[in-house]
Formats: sequence, C-alpha cells, structure tokens
Amino acid sequence: MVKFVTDIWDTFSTVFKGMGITARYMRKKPVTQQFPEERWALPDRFRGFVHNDVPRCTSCTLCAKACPVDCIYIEMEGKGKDRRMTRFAIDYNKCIWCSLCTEPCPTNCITMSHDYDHSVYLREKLVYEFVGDPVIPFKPKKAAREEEAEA
Amino acid sequence: MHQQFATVFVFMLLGLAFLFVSQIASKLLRPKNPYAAKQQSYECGEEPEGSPWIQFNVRFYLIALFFIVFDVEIIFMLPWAVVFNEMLGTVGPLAFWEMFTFVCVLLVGLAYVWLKGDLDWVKTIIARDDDELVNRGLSRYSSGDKLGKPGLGASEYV
Amino acid sequence: MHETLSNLPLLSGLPAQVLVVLAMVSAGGIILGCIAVGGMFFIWSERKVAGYIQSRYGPMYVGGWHGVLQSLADGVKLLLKEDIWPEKADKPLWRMAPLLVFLGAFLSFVVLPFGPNFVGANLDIGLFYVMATSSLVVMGVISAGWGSNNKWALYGALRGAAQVISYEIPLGLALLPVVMSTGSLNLGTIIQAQAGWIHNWHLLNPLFFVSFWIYVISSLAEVNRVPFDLPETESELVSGYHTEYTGMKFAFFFLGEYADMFVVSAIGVTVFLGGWYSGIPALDVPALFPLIFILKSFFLVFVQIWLRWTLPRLRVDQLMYVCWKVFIPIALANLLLYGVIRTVLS
Amino acid sequence: MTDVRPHQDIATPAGDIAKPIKSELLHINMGPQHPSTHGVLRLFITTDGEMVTKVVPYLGYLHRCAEKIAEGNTYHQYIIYTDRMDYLAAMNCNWTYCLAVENTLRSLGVEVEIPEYAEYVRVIIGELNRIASHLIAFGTYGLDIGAMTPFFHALREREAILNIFEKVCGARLMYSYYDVGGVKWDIPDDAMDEIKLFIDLFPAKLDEYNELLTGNKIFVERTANVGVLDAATCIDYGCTGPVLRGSGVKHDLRKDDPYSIYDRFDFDIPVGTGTVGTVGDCWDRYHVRMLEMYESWRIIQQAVDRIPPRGEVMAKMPKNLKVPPGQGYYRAENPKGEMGFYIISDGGTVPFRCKTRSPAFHNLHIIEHVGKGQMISDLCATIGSLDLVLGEIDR
Repeated sequence: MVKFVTDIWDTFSTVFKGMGITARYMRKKPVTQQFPEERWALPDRFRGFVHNDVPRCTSCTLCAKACPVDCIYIEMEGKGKDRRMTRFAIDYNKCIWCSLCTEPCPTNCITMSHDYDHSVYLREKLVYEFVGDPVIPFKPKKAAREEEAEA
Repeated sequence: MHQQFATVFVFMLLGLAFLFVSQIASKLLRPKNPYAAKQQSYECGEEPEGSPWIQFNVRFYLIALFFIVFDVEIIFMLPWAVVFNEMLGTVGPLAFWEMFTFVCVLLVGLAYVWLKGDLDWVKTIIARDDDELVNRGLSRYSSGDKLGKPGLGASEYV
Repeated sequence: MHETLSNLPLLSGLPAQVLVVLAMVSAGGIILGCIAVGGMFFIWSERKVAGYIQSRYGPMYVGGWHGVLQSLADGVKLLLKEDIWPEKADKPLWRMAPLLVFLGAFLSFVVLPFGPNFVGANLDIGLFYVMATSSLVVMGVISAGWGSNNKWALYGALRGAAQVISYEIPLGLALLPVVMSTGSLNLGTIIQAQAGWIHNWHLLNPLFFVSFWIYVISSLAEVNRVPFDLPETESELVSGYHTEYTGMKFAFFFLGEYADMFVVSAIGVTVFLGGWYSGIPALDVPALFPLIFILKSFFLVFVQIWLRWTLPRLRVDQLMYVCWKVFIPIALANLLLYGVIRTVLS
Repeated sequence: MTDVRPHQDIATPAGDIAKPIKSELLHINMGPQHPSTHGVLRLFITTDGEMVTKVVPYLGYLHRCAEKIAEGNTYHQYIIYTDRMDYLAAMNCNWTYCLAVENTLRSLGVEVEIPEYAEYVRVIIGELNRIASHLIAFGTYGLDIGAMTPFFHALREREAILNIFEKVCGARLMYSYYDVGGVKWDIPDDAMDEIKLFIDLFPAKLDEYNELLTGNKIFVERTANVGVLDAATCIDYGCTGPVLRGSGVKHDLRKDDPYSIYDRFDFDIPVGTGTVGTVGDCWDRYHVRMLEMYESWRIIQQAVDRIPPRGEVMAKMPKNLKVPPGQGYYRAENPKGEMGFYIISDGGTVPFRCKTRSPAFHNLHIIEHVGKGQMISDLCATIGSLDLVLGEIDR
C-alpha cells in the first residue's frame, strides 16, 4: 500500500520535473540554423569537395595511388617533352573525403576545398573533369623548389 | 428533443459527405501506379512471413469481460447520478446506500479478479503442442534456455 | 439558430422546416470547417511546440510567419498522394476504418457547448453521447488493424482496443461525481453550475480534484497520446494501426486524432474548468463565451502536446495495471467518498 | 543446460498455473526497416500475442567486406575504412586500428615512438568521441522507450563535439584523424577553447538528462528488471563494454590493460548496481553509459589541464609503411566495448589479413538469449540498451 502511494507520488513528481525542463526549453531560442539562409562558418581544415589546381598539377599520379577508393582518374599521352595530361577527373560518387590524396602531392595543387553542396540529378554529373584540352603538366622550377626548401 | 437528434443525424450525413467528397477529389487528383511490390503488406522491407490473420493470443481477453461488467455498471450509475440530488431530498441517505451496495458487490468482483491475478498480464509463454516449447514455460524475466537452434532459415518457420 | 436565419432578409420567406434544416446544415458546415482548420492548427502547433522543446524551430517557411500554413501544404500533399493499398487487405474494412475514426471524432463536436447558444445539438444526455461516439473511434482502429493484413497494424489495433475500452471506465467514473453534483448530463447545465467566480469551477472544488486528474490522464489514453500511445508506438510497431495507410486515408486518421484531442479537452473544460465562463463575472459577456471556451480547450490540448514531448511511453501491461489497479479503485473510492460526503452534508 | 523453470515462475500471482490458451504463433520480420533496430538489423521474431518466444538476428544488410578490403589497401589507407565501422565513434576505431598497427610494428621489432603531445591529443579526442557515442546511445534509447525530446537534446550536445572535431580534422563523421604513429594534425587553438567550454558546460547538461529521462518513473518502470543479463551469461557470450559493466563486471581495458596514457588519469569504472531493479537490467546498462560520460568528462578535464606545449604530433614513420612478416593483435576500449584488430603481415605494404573484433557484433547475439520470453516492447528496450551499430556488426 505504501508502495502504491509512493509510486503515484514518484510518477507525478518526476513527470512534473520533466515538464519543467521542457517548459524551460520552450522559452529558449533554438540552436539550429535555417540552412540555406544561414550558413555555418567552415573551419580552415574543413574537408569539402576535392579540388585540383590544374596549372600546378604535375600529373605525377601520386594522389591517384594514395586514394583508397580509386576515385581519381589521370590519363596521359606521349612521353618526355610531348607528355600531355588528357584527363584529370574525380568521381565524387566514390570520393570519401578522406584527404589522403592531398598528403603526397608535391605541389599542393590538390586540396580539400570548402564546397560541400554540389547536388545534381544524375550520378554521371558527379564525375568532375578538370582538364578539357590536353595540357602540359606543370614542371616545378628548380629555383622555386630550392626556395621552398629554404623556407 | 427530436430536433436535436435530427441535428446529430444531419451532422453524420455532413461528415460522411465531407469524407466522400474529399476521397473522390483525391481520387481524381492523385496518381495511380500500383505494382506487386508496392502493394505488399509492410513487414520491415521483407516478404511477409505467413498471414497476420491468425488466432491471435490476446492475453487480455479477460479484461474484455470485466470491461463489459464495469461498463454496464457505469450505465446503471449514470441515471442514478443524475437523480442523486433529488433523491437525497426525497428518500434521504438511502439514495446513497443503495448505490453503495451495488458498487460494493462490484468491488468484491474486482477484488476477486485482482487477487486471482486475472488483472495481471499473464507473463508466461504457455506450453504449446505445436512448438518446440512443449511443456515448458518461460517466465517473462527469465532468460530461457541457452540452446536455441541458431541460424534457422525463415522458411523453416512457416 | 434557425430564428437567427429567419431574420436574414434573403431567407425570411422560407418555411420554418426548411430554415431548421438550413440551420442544421450551416452549423454542421461551420463545425466541419472548424475541425479542418483547428486540426491543421493543432498539427502545426504540435510541431512548433515539439521544435522549441527540442531546441529547434519546426516548420518555418510555408505561409510566411513561422510556417503557419505548413499543415495546409501537407494536406494538399496528402490529397495528391498515391493511394497504396495492400493487395491482401480486407478492402471494405480497410476502407471503412479512417471514415469511422474521423466520424467518431466529428460526431462528438455536435454537443460541444461553445456558448449558451453556440451548440449544434443541446442533448440532455450530452456527456453520455460523447462517451458513446468517442468509442466509435476504437471500431475504426480495430478495423484498420485487422483489415490491413499487416502484423504491426494488428498489434496496434489489439492494443488500441484493450486500451480504449479499459480507460473508458475510469473516464466515466471520474465524470460521475460531477454528474451527481449537477444532476444533469447536459453539458450546458454542467457549465451553468460553474457560473460566477473562479472558485465555482469544479476543478477548484476539493471534492472533484481527484476526478479531474483521473479524467485528464484517462483522456490521454482515450485519444492514444503519449504516454499512452501504444496503438501506434512508432518505435515498436512501426506505425501501429495506420501502417498501411497513405494519402487521404492517412489524413483522416490524423485529423481524427487531433479532433479527438480537442473533444476530450473540451469535455474536460466543460466538466471541470468552467466551460465558457472566464471565472471573473465581469468578463462573462455572451460575445466572449466561445472564445473563452476555445482558449481553455486549447490550453488542455497544449498540455497534451507538452506531455507528448516530455514523457516516455508505458508498456502494454503497465498500461493495464494503471487502469485496473490504480484508476478504477481510486475512481470508485472517490465516487463513494463523494456520495458519503454529500449524504452526510444533506 | 536446458533451463526448466519451477512452476512458481510461470504461475499467476495467486499461485495458479496459467492455463494454455489456444492461439497461434506469429512470425514477424522485425527489421531491416524498423525504427528500433538501430540500422538494418533484421530480427526474425516469433511471438505469442505480445510475448516473444524466439528471436533470431539476421545480419549482412550492411556488409561491405571491410576485412577483405584491408587486404588490398595499405596500412594508411585502411584507416579510413575503420571510420566506417563504428561510425558513431569513428575516432576510437581509428585509434584502435592505429594502436594495432603500432603494436604489431613494436612486437616485430620496429620502434614507434609516439610523441607525448600526440598521446594527449589522442586521449582528449577519443574521450570526446566516447561522449558523443554515448550521447547517441542515450538519445536513441529515449526514442526506443518513446521519449523523443532527449534524442534532440543529446544531438545538440553531440553537435558541440562534432564542431570541435570539424575544427580539428575537417570532418564531422568520418574523421580518419588518427594515423599510425600519432595523429594527422594538432588541435588548433579555437578548438581547444571550445573543448574547454564544453568541459564547463557538459555536467549541467548531464544533470538535465538525468532529470528528464533517467529518473522518470515511466522510464524506470520500462527499463528496470527488463532484459536482465547476469555476469556469467555476458562473459559466455563475449559481451564487453557497457553491456558487461552493466551486469556488474568491473572490466575496462583503460584500467585493466592500460594503453596509451590512461594510467596517468584518475577515473572510475562505473558498473551496474541494480539501483532500481536487478543487476544487469536495461536501466543498469543505460545508467553505466550515463556515468561513463561523466568519467570521460573527468579524463578530458585532466588531459586538458596537463597537456604539454604543442609539439610534434607524428612519430617518425617511413612514407611507405611496411610491416615485417609476423602478426599482432591489439584491443582497446571503444564506447561500444572491446574492439580489436588482428593483423597478419607478409612484409608488404598491405596487410595479409586484418581481422576485426567488433564489440557490437558480440553484444548483439545475446539478444537471441535474452529476447526469449520478453514482450515486444521489452525487446525494443533491450535492443536499445545494447547500443548496436550495424556498421560495425556487418563491417
């Protein structure tokens, strides 16, 4: 009988306690953001869509090798002086934003950008081609490299 | 008074009209593209195992019986409650004691089923002839046996 | 009401019978509109209250200010939704269920006294009538659950049946002391007994205090709200009895549920919270009566919403325990105690 | 082993034996698309009315061959796959894997000297992620019981942690932050400030959770005495983590087999005590998690106080990491329990075999044992209290 009464008391008291908390929150300002209008200030290290700065790309394929999901496609033509990069594509269907590709890059041309909302209707459109006409891969100058080493 | 009930009837007709009109409107506007997978009964994304139309174990079927008893009681008590004030004036305390007796008889019934345990959910899996749980009851909070057959295919159950 | 209509210049020439029918139909139309608009308002407010309790905004875009028209947009969406029916369903039962649920809630509105003259049908057995129509809902729930040929729906329906019929008893017993006091089942008469200052409200009468709590909690169970939302426990039974419903059929379940919330709140206001009286005699002018009544009912609806976003839910055996071993004995004891006190006092 | 109960157990309170009611069993697929199976777990349940007579878990709906993938990826590359195991505690999975590689290297004679600063960073971030994971466990458990608000409140605090992680490593869910030999980046100053702010604010939130859910009478009634697991059964099934500790076994690798620098911190191991019911019931398992959040908070506080000045975060490691032929196993205490990686190397840059011992996989299978004879609602409560993550179960 005592338990019967204390149970009822417990129920009411804890329910009112909980209602007190929720009532407190009803008066507080929400913490969420209205996404398209308000946007989050992205931190410096934010790992958004991978971006390749083609003019600085040496087409060394280190990034493609580092990629654990093989989402970077690099194609080349010719040899020596005639070497042309015909394709540098990133398949964002596969990309997992791990930033492993940025680590071995000798010229830091492949970076994690701050873009994150590239929604498209077709999956094919998520394969981003960075190279249109074949380009001559970037050759870092020796002097520039030395400067970098000194710095 | 009849007019009041007529109002209720008109309301019912109106409600039904509203329901049918909106259903028909919806029928005219909505797309229609049924196919077999869509029309399957939902069972968490899997093919339904057997029919749900079985002899379902409603543990609380006894409650239904008590409910009828108690609901009838309320129906008896409503007219009494309405005239309770007048009766206090005319017959005095008898107005109360009559109903008191009636309620007490029912309370005895409630006490009986309570003590007998019929108000408790029967917390057992009852021994069944057609199952591996033959002659064995498992209490609700017990952990049962450890020798469940692992990895049976779903087909073996139906 | 038909007297008012007969004063209108356009309708003055019509015979009395036609006017009466016209009055009925227009009253019904008004209430139907109120249910639709009110239901949408409740759904919107539920989402907003839930949002703010959970530190978020809830709907914000449709209709400008704080997404007031979100429910309307949802209604239009549901109207345009494809109707998916389970192939193996028991079609007549399955189709009938949402109608029953909605009708059960809708019919209760007839007797709700928004004011001394703002009532669809001033039935002498008003309270009894509401109890009767609100059990129509359970018919809908059962036929939905059995008809959809879905196991989760079946569970929801059987739980709903056990719950709703069980909680009708404490609900009825909680109302009895008030009926004994006022000597009438007419909702208007019950309200008139609470006229005057606020202490005349039955809630503030110590004799009815327990009744009020039992009524409020049982009414939560009657309309399947948290913590008693076992028929549609979304975490256990997916969606309970309306798992298989889409589009307009689902909308009727939804609308019915919210209309039902208003009905039980309105009955609570009628019986315990002074109905259309504001508690201050100076404010009791007939023009304000419907407003006061609706505001009070909204408050009780708000409490239901508030509870929903605070509490976990009970298990089905605990639900039954609470009903049969807590509420019914207490309600009976309360009833008898009230009888004893009245008898002794007389 | 067959456990035939005496008749008192199945009797009604008055002592009568329950009489058979003629009814049929219902077979239901609970999952893969079910709100309370925490992902794509499929439980094939047989019920007799509301009572569950049999539960058989079926796995594999989220199987991604992670272990096979490991054999084709270098040791560095596989780190990102460990993110996707326990995605609610990806940092801890990273950490465990890196520990496993480092210790395999050590046991095979390659010296790996992890900088002191990196160890502190690892502990702070790992414990923050433990809190984040337990917050999800707390929130979803509220959902399973029917309370929706705690979930959103828990997510709100988790967001604060994710913001810290985003500042630290740039991602909010799949971090791949730990690396073999240290961590990839140090903690920037603004993130450190946020960690300090979080330390200040978190205990008040914890109290609020306790008031809102833990103490609630309905919640207690729903979880106390439900899904009771005794210590012996837990050990038999290989349960670890809060599930094992909830049954009263004081086993935590951070204390029992200290890795990293856990021996330097002062913290307790909460165990289930049966405060409101039996030892090892759902409430105990849930409460152990709540207490663990507090203990993690203590560890973070101490680590933030004692963290050395910023220095190297990576050990000197070769660019192409090769592990000498041999094998090694290392385990660590993850939020869900004891996670371990067993690495066999043939001397190349990729592991020959990398087996994962994932805690939730072992915790899950006890459901077959404990689910019997429960009600459907209790089954949901029990699943929730096990805190399953399907990404890790199926891998």
